[in-house]
Amino acid sequence: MSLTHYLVLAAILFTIGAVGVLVRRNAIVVFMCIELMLNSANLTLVTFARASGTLDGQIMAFFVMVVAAAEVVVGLAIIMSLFRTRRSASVDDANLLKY
Amino acid sequence: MSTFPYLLAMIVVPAVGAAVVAALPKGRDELAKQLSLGVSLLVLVLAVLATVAFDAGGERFQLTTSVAWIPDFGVDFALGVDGIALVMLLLIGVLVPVVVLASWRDEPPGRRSMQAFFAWLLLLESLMVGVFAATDVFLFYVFFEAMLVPMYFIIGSFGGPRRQYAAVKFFLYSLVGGLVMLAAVIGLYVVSASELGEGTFAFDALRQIEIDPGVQKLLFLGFFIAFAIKAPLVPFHTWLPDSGAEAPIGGSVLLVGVLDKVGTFGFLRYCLPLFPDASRDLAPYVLVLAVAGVLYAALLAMGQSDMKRLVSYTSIAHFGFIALGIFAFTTEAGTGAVLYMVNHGIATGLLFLVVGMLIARGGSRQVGDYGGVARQAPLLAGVFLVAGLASLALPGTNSFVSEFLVLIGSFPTRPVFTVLATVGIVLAALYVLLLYQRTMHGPPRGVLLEGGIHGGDPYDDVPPARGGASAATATVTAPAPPAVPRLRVRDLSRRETAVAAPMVALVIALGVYPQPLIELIEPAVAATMSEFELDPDGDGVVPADTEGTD
Amino acid sequence: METVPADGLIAASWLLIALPLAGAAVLLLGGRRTDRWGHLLGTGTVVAAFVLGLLCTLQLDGRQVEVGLYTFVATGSLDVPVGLLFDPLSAVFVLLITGVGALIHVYSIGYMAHDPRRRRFFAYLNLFVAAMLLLVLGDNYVALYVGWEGVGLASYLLIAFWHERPAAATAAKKAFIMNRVGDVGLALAIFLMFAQLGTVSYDGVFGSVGTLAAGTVTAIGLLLLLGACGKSGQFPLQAWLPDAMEGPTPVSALIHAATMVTAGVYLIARSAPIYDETPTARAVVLAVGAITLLIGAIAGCAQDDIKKVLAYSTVSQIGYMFLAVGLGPIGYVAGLAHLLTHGFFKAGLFLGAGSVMHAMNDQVDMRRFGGLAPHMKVTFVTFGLGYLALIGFPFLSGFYTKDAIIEAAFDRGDGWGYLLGGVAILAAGLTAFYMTRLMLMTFFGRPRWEPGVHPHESPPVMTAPMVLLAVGSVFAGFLLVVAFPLEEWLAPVFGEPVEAEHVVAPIVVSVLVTAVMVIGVLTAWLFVGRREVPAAAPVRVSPVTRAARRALYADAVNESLLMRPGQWLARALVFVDNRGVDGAVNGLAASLGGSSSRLGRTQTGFVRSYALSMLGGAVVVAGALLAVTAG
Amino acid sequence: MIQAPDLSLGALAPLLFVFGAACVGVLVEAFAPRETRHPVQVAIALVGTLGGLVTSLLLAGERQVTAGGALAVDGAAVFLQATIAGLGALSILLFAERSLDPARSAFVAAAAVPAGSPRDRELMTAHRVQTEVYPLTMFAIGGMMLFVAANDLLVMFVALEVLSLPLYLISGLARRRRLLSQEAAVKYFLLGSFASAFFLYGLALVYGATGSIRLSAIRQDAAAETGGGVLLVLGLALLIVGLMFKASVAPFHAWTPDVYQGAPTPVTAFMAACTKVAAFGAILRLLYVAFGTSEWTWRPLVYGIAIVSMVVGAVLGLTQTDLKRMLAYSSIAHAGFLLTGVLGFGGGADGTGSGLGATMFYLLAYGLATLGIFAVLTLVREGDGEATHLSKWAGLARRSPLTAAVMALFLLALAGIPLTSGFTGKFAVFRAAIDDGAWPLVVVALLASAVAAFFYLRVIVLMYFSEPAADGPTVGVPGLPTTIVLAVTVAATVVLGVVPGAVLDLAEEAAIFVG
Repeated sequence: MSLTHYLVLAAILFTIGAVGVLVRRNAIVVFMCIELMLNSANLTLVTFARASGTLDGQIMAFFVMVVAAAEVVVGLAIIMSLFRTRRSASVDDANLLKY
Repeated sequence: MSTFPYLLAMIVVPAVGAAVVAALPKGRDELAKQLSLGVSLLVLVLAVLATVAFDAGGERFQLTTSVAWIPDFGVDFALGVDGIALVMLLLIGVLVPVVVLASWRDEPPGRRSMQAFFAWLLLLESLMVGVFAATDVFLFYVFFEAMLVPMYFIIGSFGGPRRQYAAVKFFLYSLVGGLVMLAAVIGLYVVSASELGEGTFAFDALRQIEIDPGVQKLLFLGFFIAFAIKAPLVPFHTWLPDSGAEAPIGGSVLLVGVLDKVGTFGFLRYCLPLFPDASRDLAPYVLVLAVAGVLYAALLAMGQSDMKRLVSYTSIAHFGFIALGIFAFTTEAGTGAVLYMVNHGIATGLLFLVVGMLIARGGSRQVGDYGGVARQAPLLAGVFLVAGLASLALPGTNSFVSEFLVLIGSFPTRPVFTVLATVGIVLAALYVLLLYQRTMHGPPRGVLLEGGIHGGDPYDDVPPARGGASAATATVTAPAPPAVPRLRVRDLSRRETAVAAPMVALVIALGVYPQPLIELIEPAVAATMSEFELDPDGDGVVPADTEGTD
Repeated sequence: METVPADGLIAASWLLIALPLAGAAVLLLGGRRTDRWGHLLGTGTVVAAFVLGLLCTLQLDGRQVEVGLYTFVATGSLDVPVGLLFDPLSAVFVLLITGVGALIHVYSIGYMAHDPRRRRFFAYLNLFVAAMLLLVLGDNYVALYVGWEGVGLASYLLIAFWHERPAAATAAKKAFIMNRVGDVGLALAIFLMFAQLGTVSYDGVFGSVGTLAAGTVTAIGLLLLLGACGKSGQFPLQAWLPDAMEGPTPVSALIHAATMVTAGVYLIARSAPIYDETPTARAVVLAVGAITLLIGAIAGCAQDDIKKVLAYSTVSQIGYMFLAVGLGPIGYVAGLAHLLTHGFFKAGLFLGAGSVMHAMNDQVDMRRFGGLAPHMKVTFVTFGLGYLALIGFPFLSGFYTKDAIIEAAFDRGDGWGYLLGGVAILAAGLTAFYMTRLMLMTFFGRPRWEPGVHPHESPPVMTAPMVLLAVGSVFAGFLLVVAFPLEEWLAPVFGEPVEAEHVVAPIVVSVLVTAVMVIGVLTAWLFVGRREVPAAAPVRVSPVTRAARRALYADAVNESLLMRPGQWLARALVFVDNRGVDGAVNGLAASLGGSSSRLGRTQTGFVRSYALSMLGGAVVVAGALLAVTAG
Repeated sequence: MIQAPDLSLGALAPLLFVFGAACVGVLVEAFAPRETRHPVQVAIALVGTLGGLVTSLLLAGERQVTAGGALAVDGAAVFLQATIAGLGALSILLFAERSLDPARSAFVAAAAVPAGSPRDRELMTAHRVQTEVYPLTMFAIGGMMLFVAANDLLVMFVALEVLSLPLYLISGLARRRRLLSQEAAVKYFLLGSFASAFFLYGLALVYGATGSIRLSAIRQDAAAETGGGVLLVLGLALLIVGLMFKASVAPFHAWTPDVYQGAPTPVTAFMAACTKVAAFGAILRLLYVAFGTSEWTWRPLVYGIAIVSMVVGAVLGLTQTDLKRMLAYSSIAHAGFLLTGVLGFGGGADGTGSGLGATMFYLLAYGLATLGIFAVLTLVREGDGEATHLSKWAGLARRSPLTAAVMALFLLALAGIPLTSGFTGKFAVFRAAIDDGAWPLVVVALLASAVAAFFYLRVIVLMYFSEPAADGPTVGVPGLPTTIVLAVTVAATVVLGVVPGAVLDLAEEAAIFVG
């Protein structure tokens, strides 16, 4: 199967992630969807790396993973603090700030 | 030509004065007043000296000083005056001390201190001088906009009941105009950059470059809209009645006396020389606005019940005359227009001042709250009458000369518009005499009687039609025994007399012997108009006609 | 005939204007300090001016002398000097103004003696004299215009002298406004001259007026006429003059009878070279004069206010003068002669009326007079002489001058001539009627006085001027027409007198006029003299009378055609300006605010909707970029 | 055999300074005793930022690509780094203010304690202060400085995260109104990472299209295949989305008002000033260096975005009643104005148009004014929190004229009234745009700024023309740090308005991209 399939798959994953962000309420899940988007980007990178026969893509993927990990740390911290005050992780509950 | 930088001094002195007055410790109002009076008088002296140093026959711009300011934009801090600007500086020099003296006893709303007022006043004076003295378009623009701030605070902090609304309206109107003009200013700069290699804002340089007509129209509009809002031409005028009515009297005087003249000054100084073709092509439309303003505003003035609003509307009518004089493209009319700017500043200034004195007595701005004042305060009435006659341009007063010049100068090139505008002098007589009769003549009424205020419908106090005839047969021809009013209106105090006297003197003096001013003004105007008078076609009399008739 | 530079006393003729002006300035600025001697100063200046004027006139001997003063306005191609032109025409007017003016000042000393504001009264009178002299002495149309509006101002101030009374204030305003309407015409005429000839001086204009297109000249002529109508209370601008009687009587005598209202005649006579070029305009002048003299005469017949009768009589007499100057060269002198004699007897009549009112506690309603002759002999006699002069009693001044005009009218020869002459004669009859009516109601019959009225003769300071004027009204006509013919004096201005071949023999005209006059007198006696005059004006009267009482509805017309619509328009425009123009701006602001809060709703506070907006944005961006790149 | 990439430490000095300070800060946080931490942390942070400022100033005129071509140390980079470092230093000072809040710090004592819990309430009054905010901020600043110097997309991405993650955290650290603060943090975090996901995917696509992520390489490639492949276009689009989000440009602005309002005011100031600078630095570099060739037609897009942003910001600002929120919308509008400057780059290879310099000057002026105005906001307090509701400001001029005057100055500057820095900036960018023939855009911009002027004016009206309310707010006496900030920003606002020549020169000379 050709590289295009990987790209398409990645695109689909990205889309799923984006849609997930839009439709899911639970902050954790939303966040996971975002991670999914990041990883779809990773997949794309690796694919292209393979295509161009250079390693840059893979290397970048590693960078991205690290960054994603950092993001997880920060994100969970924030979401936890929110959860502990409100006893709920629903992003829809957090809308004191509007208009 | 002297080396002393008069113009710079005239900008710096009041600015410093403002800083000092503002810095004074609280409760030193008296000192603040005296200081402001001193500073403004000093500026007057400087203005006079500058006039002495100015050589009417010499080159266009004199007393010039110039230092590079923002080299990246090719902006210089360049000052210089021609006759047109110089007379405006003189006007400023005269008006500000008068205003200071007139505001001496004002009671600011909400226990504010008058210190701030006088500080803003002096700052305003400094900026106004800058506007007229700038020979660099960017510098002009900066002063043009900065000028809003002090006036904004003067209206907003020290004005009447609806001052907030008026202040914001004033600021936004002017700001919109200013911003549109900013676009044109930048555009002008860009054009100059493409024409001269590197961009400049120097007026003299910009005057030289040939601009493509299409571009000219755009740039012209940019400047024109700003100026048409400043010197309100119908339909950009509605901010003036509010501001003029709500501002403290001193503010109103400077607003219509000087601030708004920046607009007409701009027409003459920037629109015509920089965009001659556009000016020529668009003149008919401008003239329609101008003449419409003359008639429309005069009629509106008749319909006003608020004296300050009424005076504001009369100013709008007068600005129509000025615009007519400028866009008639003849030296006579142009000179008349510039003279008009000065005279209107004095005449309407005086009118505002005396109306203010009346309001200070009656505590109401409604025409209907007054009546028969003349009997109790003949001096006040006399000054009122002089101011009124000046604003209806009676021969012997200063305004006559300018209005006559504008009309006689416009007639050859723009007959239709001139005839229409001439009808305006009847309307002028109407609104002035109506106001005078309702407030000064007749039996004591309104605040003079019950000492209370009642809102007056503009027509509730019109004597019945044919009142003259019928009443004459009925009543006897001797002074009716005057009703004894409970509330007596004082005549002018010594201070108020000191305020009015110089203005009245100017009204008469400039009405009898205007030539010196004219000689000061004419060269600059002639230089501006030369471009237009030279062109062969009868200067679009035909479009004038077509425009005039519709 | 070219002008020569001033020499001798005439070089100082600017003092003629300066003296009264200075008087006015002192009295106005001097304040109460001048109360005690103010009236004396005021009178003194005018007397001095009269003497000076007399001397200058004696030095004149038919020259046209110009007195250059200073440059008023000079810019571009416009050059307006302040200069005086002292020629036979202006000399005549100077004498009339200062002479009658001086007498009336003297009279006012007595008349205004008890008025707390007498000083200001004299100040205004002086101001008027100065302005009027500038009007007749100026050597260019702008100077004339300045004086023109100056006398308008003085008239405004004096009519409104008792401004506590709304009637007076309104009358003053009405006078000023209607004058301003005329002034527009005068101003436009000046603009037209400048635009076409590049000059506004009499010399320049008259010199080159021949080069103009007929249409242009006619336009100038008509515009000048409009100005003249405004100032002289001629149709259609006559309505202000009767109301102007609200002013103190001396004012009515000086301004609204003897001098100011005749300025229109002066203007047309002065502009003779222009009218010589345009028969059309001249014909209109004729028409105006004829119409006005009828209107005035008719209205005069039905008034009960003694001053209004005289006012309408003035309107009608000035109509005669317009008729005369409208006739052209043959009429100028006649018109001016009538102007002068009229100045005498009409001033005399007004002073007499003032004296009567003085005696009757300022009553003006003739129905409350009656039988005054024995009580105030001097007044009766002087008034009577003035009356006879006015109705054209043989060999009194009116007789000479009025006949001259009527003859001139006939001398046109054509049908119009007969028509005009006929009208003039008819009006002469009416004049006789209403004046006789006045005499009978005032001096004869049974007293119908208000209770508590004790008529008494006025003090000498008032009667003296009346006497002098009476003398004038008796002999002036003879002097001006027969003894020292005015036409020779004015020859330098209007050219040598032409001996017109008379269509109708003068003697016939005289007889005719006299006959009509007698008829008028008799009719008056039949209607008024024989029966009792009701103390209140009868209500049930013929429509003719009603129309006459309301001066043929002139006010009603002005009111319904101009005043009401004007007020309505002003109201409407105020609405438009607030709701429309200003409303548009405020509406824009409001709509911005509205859209702001509506857009603000999109800021829901829900993360997911924010994300959606971002995603949408991203899609749009990508799409747009693709589109741009592809296209 | 691998040889180490070239690495000129000199050129990296500013970054090293800041990141070094950040790391030391972490260590201090770990080892220093609590009571000594605050002064020490502040000292370290200041040393770091000021060091960064000084070194970057020393680097002025530097033109080189270093770190194996990953970083471009050029005029623009240095200028923006200096700007960020300077603004950062001022922000640090705002953080360090201790005399305004009764509890001596604007930051929560223990972020981990649930808001509203008993423990939280007792901590609320305790004078305990938390100091991890300083190292976090230093990392953010470092990230920003890296962001503007990044010469390849990966570094840009990493820098983006390095600057964002600390921001997410510190915007949740408010001592008062913690619920709002936490909510702000969550929103900012979720949307922020959402945006960076877009950026990353864009990166991947560009990599795929050009085989490289080095901006210069992309440039050649983009120039080579005229019109660019769909991949490249999509990539660019997504990259733009990611960056515009950070710059809070409409339609990617939705987070801005909420976060500005919820975050602790000093943090808001920091975000509003520095993030804007960093984001626009990156935008400029990406668009000019990678896609600056004339084939690239992103201009119509930016044109449109600019209009949308200006209009949305100006119009939505009209009806705001909360000052911080109002300033958020104002910052959206200003993002639009900045984009007009971005458009004025004359299509030159290295931004020969005056746009680059103008935009950088605008960024500096805007950053200073914004910092200043938020600093004023921290002064006006009611109860223990800040009185950010508009109505509270009525008649402030009578209660404390100086505060009102300073506020008025900043408002006029934001409104772009002449003789203030705001006007000079506006003039510069508008001139650049018109130079490039974008005058219709400028007219829109001017009208938008007229609308915006209305809500700035409204504050002045309230402060000066209204009578003070009975239960008005108290105006705290600023401690030394805030005083310094105010002094500097006021001075800068006036100087940049009256005699901007020198700084304009600086910006013009610095308007160079290498790579």
